[in-house]
Amino acid sequence: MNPLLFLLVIPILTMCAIVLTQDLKKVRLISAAGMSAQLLFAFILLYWFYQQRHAGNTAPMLFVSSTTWYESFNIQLKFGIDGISVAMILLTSIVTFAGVFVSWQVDFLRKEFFLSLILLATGVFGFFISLDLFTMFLFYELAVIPMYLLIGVWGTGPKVYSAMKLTLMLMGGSALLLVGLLGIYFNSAPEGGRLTWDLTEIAKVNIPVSAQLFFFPFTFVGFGILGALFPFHTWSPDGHASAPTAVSMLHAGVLMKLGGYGCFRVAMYLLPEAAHSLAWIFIILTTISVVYGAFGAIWQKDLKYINAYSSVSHCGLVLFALLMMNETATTGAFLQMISHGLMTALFFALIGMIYGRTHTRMINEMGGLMKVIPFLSVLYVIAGLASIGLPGLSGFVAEMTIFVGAFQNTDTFHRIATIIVCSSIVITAVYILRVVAILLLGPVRNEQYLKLQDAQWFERVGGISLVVSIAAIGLAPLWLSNLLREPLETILQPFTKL
Amino acid sequence: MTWNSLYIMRHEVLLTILILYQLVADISEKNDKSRVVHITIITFFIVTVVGFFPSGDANLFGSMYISDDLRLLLKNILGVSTLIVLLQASTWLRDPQQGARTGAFCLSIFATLMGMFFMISAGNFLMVYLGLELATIPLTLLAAFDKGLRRSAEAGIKLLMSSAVSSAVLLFGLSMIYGIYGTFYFSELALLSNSSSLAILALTFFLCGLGFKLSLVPFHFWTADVYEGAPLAVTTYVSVVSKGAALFTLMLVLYRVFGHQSDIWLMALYLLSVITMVVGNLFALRQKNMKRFLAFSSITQAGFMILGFMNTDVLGMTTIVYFMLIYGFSNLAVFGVLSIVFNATGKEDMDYLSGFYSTNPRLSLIMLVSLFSLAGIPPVAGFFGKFFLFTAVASSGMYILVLIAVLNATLSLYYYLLVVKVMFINRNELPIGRLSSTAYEKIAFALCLGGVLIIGFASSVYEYIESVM
Amino acid sequence: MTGQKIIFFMLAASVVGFSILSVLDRRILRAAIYLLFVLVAIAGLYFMMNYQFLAAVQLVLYAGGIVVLIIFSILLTSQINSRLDRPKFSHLLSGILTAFGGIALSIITVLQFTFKPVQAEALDVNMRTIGLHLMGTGADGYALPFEVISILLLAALVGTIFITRKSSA
Amino acid sequence: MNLQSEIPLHYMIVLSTLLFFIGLLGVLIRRNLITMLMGIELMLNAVNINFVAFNHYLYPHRMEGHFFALIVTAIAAAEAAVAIALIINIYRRFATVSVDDVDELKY
Amino acid sequence: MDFSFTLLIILIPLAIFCVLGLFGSRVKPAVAGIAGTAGLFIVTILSYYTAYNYFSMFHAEDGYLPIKAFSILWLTFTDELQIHLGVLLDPLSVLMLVVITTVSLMVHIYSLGYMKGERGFQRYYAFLSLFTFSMLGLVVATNIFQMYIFWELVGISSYLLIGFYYERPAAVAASKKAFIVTRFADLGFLIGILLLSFNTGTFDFAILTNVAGPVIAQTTSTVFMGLSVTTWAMLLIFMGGAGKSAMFPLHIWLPDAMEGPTPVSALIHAATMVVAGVYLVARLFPIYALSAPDALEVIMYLGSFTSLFAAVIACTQLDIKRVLAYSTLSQIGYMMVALGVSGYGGEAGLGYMGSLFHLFTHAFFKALLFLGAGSVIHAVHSNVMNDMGGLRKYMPVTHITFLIACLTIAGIPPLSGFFSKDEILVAAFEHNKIIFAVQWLVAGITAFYMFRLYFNIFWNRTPAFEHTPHESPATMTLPLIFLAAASIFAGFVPFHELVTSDGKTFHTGFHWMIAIPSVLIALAGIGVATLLYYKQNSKAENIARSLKGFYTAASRKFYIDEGYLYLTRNIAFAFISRPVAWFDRHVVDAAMDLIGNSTVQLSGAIRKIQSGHIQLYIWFFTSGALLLTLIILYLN
Repeated sequence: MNPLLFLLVIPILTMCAIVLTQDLKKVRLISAAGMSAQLLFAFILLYWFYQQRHAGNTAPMLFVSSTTWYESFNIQLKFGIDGISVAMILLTSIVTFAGVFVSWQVDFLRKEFFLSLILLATGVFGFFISLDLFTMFLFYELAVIPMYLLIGVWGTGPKVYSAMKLTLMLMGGSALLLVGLLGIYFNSAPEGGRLTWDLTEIAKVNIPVSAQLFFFPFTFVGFGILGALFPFHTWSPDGHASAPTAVSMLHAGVLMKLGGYGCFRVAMYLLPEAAHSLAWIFIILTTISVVYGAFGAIWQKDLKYINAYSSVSHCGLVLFALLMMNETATTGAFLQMISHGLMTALFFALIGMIYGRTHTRMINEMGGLMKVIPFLSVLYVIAGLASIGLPGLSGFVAEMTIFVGAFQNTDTFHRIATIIVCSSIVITAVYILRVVAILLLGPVRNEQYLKLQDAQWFERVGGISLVVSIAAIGLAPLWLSNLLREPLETILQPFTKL
Repeated sequence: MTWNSLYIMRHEVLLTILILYQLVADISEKNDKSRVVHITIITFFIVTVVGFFPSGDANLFGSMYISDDLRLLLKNILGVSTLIVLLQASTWLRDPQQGARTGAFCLSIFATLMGMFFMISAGNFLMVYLGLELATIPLTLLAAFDKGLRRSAEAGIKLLMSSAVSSAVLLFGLSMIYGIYGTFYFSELALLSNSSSLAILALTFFLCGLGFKLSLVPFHFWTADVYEGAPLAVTTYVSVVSKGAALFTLMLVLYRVFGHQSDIWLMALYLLSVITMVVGNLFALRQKNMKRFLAFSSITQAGFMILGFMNTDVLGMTTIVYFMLIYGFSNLAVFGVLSIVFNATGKEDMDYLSGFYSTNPRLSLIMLVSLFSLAGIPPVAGFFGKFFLFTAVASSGMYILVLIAVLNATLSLYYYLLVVKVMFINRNELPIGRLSSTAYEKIAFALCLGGVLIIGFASSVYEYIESVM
Repeated sequence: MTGQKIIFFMLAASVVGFSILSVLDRRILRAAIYLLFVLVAIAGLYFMMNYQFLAAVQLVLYAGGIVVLIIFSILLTSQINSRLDRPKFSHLLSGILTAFGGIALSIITVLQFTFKPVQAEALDVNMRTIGLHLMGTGADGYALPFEVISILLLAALVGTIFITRKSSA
Repeated sequence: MNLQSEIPLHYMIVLSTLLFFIGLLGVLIRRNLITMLMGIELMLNAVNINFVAFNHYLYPHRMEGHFFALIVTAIAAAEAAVAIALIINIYRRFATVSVDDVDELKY
Repeated sequence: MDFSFTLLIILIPLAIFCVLGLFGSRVKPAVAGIAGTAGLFIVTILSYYTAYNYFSMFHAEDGYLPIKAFSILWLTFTDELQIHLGVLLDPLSVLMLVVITTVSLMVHIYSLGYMKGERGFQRYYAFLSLFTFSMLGLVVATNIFQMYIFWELVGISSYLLIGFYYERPAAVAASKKAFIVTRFADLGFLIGILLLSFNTGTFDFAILTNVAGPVIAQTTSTVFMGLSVTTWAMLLIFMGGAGKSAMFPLHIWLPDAMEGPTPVSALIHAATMVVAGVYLVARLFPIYALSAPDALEVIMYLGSFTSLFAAVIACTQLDIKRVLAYSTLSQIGYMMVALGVSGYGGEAGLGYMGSLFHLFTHAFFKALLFLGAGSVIHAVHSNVMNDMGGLRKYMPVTHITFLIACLTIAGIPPLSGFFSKDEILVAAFEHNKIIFAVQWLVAGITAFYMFRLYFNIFWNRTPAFEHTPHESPATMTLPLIFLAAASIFAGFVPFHELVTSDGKTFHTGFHWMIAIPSVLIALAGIGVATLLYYKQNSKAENIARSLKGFYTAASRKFYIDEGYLYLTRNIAFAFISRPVAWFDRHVVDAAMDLIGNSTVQLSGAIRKIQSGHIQLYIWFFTSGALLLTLIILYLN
């Protein structure tokens, strides 16, 4: 059987185990075990992947297996991975792993919590490995929907409102997406032959441009909403603010990446001409969201809002890079996805831990935490530096790749957009340092914080696993960037033609 | 008339026997009805099973009665749904101070079911009309079955009056059809074609008549009131079985008889589906009474169902039946939970469900799954049903309609999630106590959940439906 | 102006007139009586088209059955010659609009259409052919509907009894 | 004697149409359940006229319209019976048969 | 010979940083300090060894060639644009190695005493090592992108060190300011790099600065707003340099940076990091000189203005560290001017040589000044002149060394400062008389404010100390002595044979015509200072009062900070960020909510249709049917 299926089997088995187990103590152990296994397997997969490549297997997709599911619609259970998917899978497994540990202390309906958390992860894994649009869409929605319960039940603040808003906006997105997908499906055989949902097959045919122009906006915006595309990003601040820690982590860290990944894999890959001729609209939008998100973050008081807006900014950068449509920028986009995934997961984890101690997220109510909880504070600073783009941490690599890539487009429009986007590094520095200064440095604002105790072991595990991966990417980015770059040559073929 | 033809008509014949049994039982068993209920359910179970035996195509009574695999399938879908309804109603039926009702209830149920069977395997508009009336008139009585309650009586009269008018309109249409074509036999009509304005008028009136049963907007007004007023079992029955029968009949007539006039009804159904989805959603948005809520939700679903007609080919029919099947299971599951709650507390308001999960995790999970199925959320079957419907629409290039439909699906998700919210998120210091369910109800749930969870993944189901088209 | 024409117009006039009366008259019992006249007139029309059997059924079932039923129920539910309150104007207006709209629509469409009679010689309608058809199971046989109606009547009967029976509960 | 020459089919159809919508008018404007029922009966009769007329004028070689009318009559009877039952039921619960008062289920 | 061992010079500090950063809190402070110092000692030895070997490898006549001691691929952007991390050895980088390691070592030793007992001693040493690592990595960069990488690292470590006392709000604010200002400059740097690399297709210095190479040879065709793209690129890159080197108008962060521990100021904000800008320009000098002369002009004027501007401010400051900070600005101004006036190759490259020569000497004497000031502060626990005076009795060593430093910076022969400044003035004189005049004047002002400082600390009135100040421990005085020696003798290094614009040595004579006036004005400055500040008197106040407005303006640093503050707080925050936040909540988000709410409202509105009247239902049914029929008929 296809090794990729383990990525689905392991979580499912874990869920079964959770359902079957009786005492709540075991639940988190089981999920931790399961997710560790998943993480381990992700690395094994990476190893196998390299093995195959070195063995000279130059097929665009590896581990491809396809079984027909719905004969009459030609729907297949087709799985396969290339470098990009592998990287994404790694990211997902790391974040999930950390997420489980961070939510160690959830005790209200613990079973259900971990179940839905892992269900969400399953959806994401499925999305990343599936090569069939239908299956992809299925997993996509599967990943989105547990969010409602996770936020609604375990959230804080105006959770019901946020959960509903998030779910509806994302589902609205997938509504647009569905139209786009159907359009692609019914144009997948322009000169006769069998219609197909198969990504790789559709990529071979060239869909009539008129159809592309009609369906590209649907598809791109559909995914873009999940990628926090301006002006459809407003679910993100509220959603994140209300979500429980692990959920924010998974959502910002992984789920929002589905958006970018889909924009690239489906919208741009299958509809290149339209992408090329409509890109300018979305470049404007993404440029706006990069700067806009950063400026929005400056004014916020709530840690989670700050982070949500910075996510808007960073994810905007991802989409922007994708729209640059060259190898370097695209590599940068995926680097940024991964980097932002880890970074923002770390941020949310820390925010959760801090909130768990101080019971507030308002930065101006806190201060001088560095003295009280040095471990968490240091991690926070590291996360901040990563998002500022300090060399040696992942953010720098990603941003630089994007900027260099974006600079390859010589016309004035792209140049101006690029320079505007570059300026975000300063704004980012402003709001990050502002937070660090107010939150961590300075004198301790509130005496009763003096007896807060620092991170516990599970928090350390969660935090360190993320920091290590951030640093690993930042220090030795070459392997990752090559991993991401290697499939792009073929994928970007149509764009180089244009 | 040979034994074989009796075998071919086994659904109806066996139902007749059951009906007669009810008469006898009603007289013999005076006070304790539970035995009757047991026997009825078991025998009906057998009838349903027997219904699945294969039997080839056949035209009886001078092709006034048609039977083929497709019609068999449709009948069986209805049969199973009815069985589930009975299983769920068993508690309510056996409850002693309602003693007298059992016989009449079952008899009317079977009569209506028989009417629906005739609608489905009709080879002649006369039979369609007869079946329709047979499926409607006892239903009005059923709606008024809670004799103690004003609202039940009101539901009955409302249903009767409006359905009488609707059938009159339908008849008017039929009479015109007769005037134009000179026959009621499908076999002959299928060959004839006429695009005069009178033909359009006739066809539209006929559509409206069936649209009433299907509760399409603007023919839907009775729905909410009847759902609310009627006893829960009856509501379940109306929302699934009789809706299904109407849908199937409409499908058979349109595809098999007026197939070559598709451009007429295509337009009509396009408009109807759009307005139905939108209005149904808007009304459902604020309902607090679960029965009314489900009424409007079922209206919306009806709007989705007739999306399938946008494809005038096998794809269309298949998706329609497939969706109806899934909708049936999901809706039945929801009603099952409600009936348990209702039997225990007599409450139908959404708010009474708040904190339901804390006391009845199983039931609320069943509810959750089936609501998601209604909303079309993966991995449950509803997702597949909706997706394929949209595919059918898209296949004829009506992407705008797809967009409208999908946005409506999203909107509908909103109020389904409201219920989920009430059950899972709302805190409640004194929620409904722990509820137990009888063996019958367990079986019913098993059937429903099996349907909801499996149908989607087992593509063979879809392919079987496709094969019998 | 032959006799048939005269008779037809008389019948038609009475059908329309009495029906309007029965719809508009606010004394309910009279309305019922007008209804009876309408039904009888319609039976007359059947006679004209020499469907004697149908006419007979019409007289017996409708005039004899239903109208009586209705009158009974009227007597049950309200005093004789109690005047009904006049309909709300808005209802009246909307109703009349709809009715006339419908009339206009249907009549126009009908008149646009040219009916083509078949060129086959008519079979003469006598009790024998009726009986044969009614019991026939082949083409043009109505045995099945006949049976189904019986079921319908049975169901209606039982249900009606159940509903109207003074409930013990 | 042949009716066709004397009275064209359209007369019949127009008559029935008028009757049908008059009946509908009755259903729509009368405030009394029983009179509504009467309206419905009128509508059904109108339809019957159609069937019979078509049968007699256009398709005299078969008797479909005739039998359809027959069956409609029978069903009308059943319907009427049930309606009366329900009306009486209403009368018991609401102590009235006026439509305006039977509107507890709404919104 | 094989220079790959030079890799250790970079790796050892990194290792120390990692060890101290991770496990520092576990060990005793002293251990951490010793470890750091020891490690750096090795590094220093190594760099001296490197320098010796490198310079002895070639014959001065036929010039020095760059050696790529080490290089690995770090990241690939495009096929030609790749980042390598490596070690490039040429006179410039070797020189910087020596300077940095020396000063850094001194600071390490000095801090053992100065920071004794401070909370977070280990953290301090970890950060010091981090800084040393990044600074060394910066100077040995083989390509401009590696330079950028370490450039950022230097910035962050400076941020960390300035904010070392993170519980002191002032320190926090200062560190934030420093980082953001330099970050803003780096934006220019980055865009400049992007432009340059895109046009030239490489990051590598070897190719970029190859005089015969394509980069310089290619006449940049594309012109944007009157300047060639290369010029733009170089200007933008210089923006980065200006940020780090605190050139006007990006200088505002440097005085505030004095909030950090004094040794840090000595290391980062006097000797090493702030000259990174100079180093950058020197590194890319061929391009500036040959394909972007306009940019060089800009650099010259900017440098000159900064030096004057800073010198004037320096005269008015009371905080001794701030005085030194402004003097640093002014001195860096000198270096920039020197680069600006220089040409490429041979005699023309005199300015270049002078600039680096001054960088070299300045490193020593400015470090010395800071460390001396540190020792003073250590003694009196205050930065303000008014709390000082007459300290010569209490702390002789500090006094002597400080005096030497003052003389050096004032440019009194035969101290090193004299020589380096002389070269610069000569070069300026040959290139542009006005600039020369300005720099000559600045020399005088420099002498004046330095001795103002000197007298105010060590002479003048003796205030009442709460406890009598005493000489600092040996760990602090030894570095002082060493640096004093260095600043005395550094002038005799035959610089023109070592570090020149084209790597070839050239012969420079001694210019009496420049030297004498410069010495004279220096003496004049000293004289004035003596008059005013030797003994306590009111002359200074009188003079200050006589030019009131100017004086206050100068003492308030010409209100530059206020301007920036206004710009950021009131423009960037209030006029952009806040509206954005508002817009997002009340327009974009509100729009989304509006959709939802209006739907719910609508549903509420139409619910009434379901009025409960059968006849209404029937009416809807029939009229609906008729309407539908009409529509269909119409559509057909």
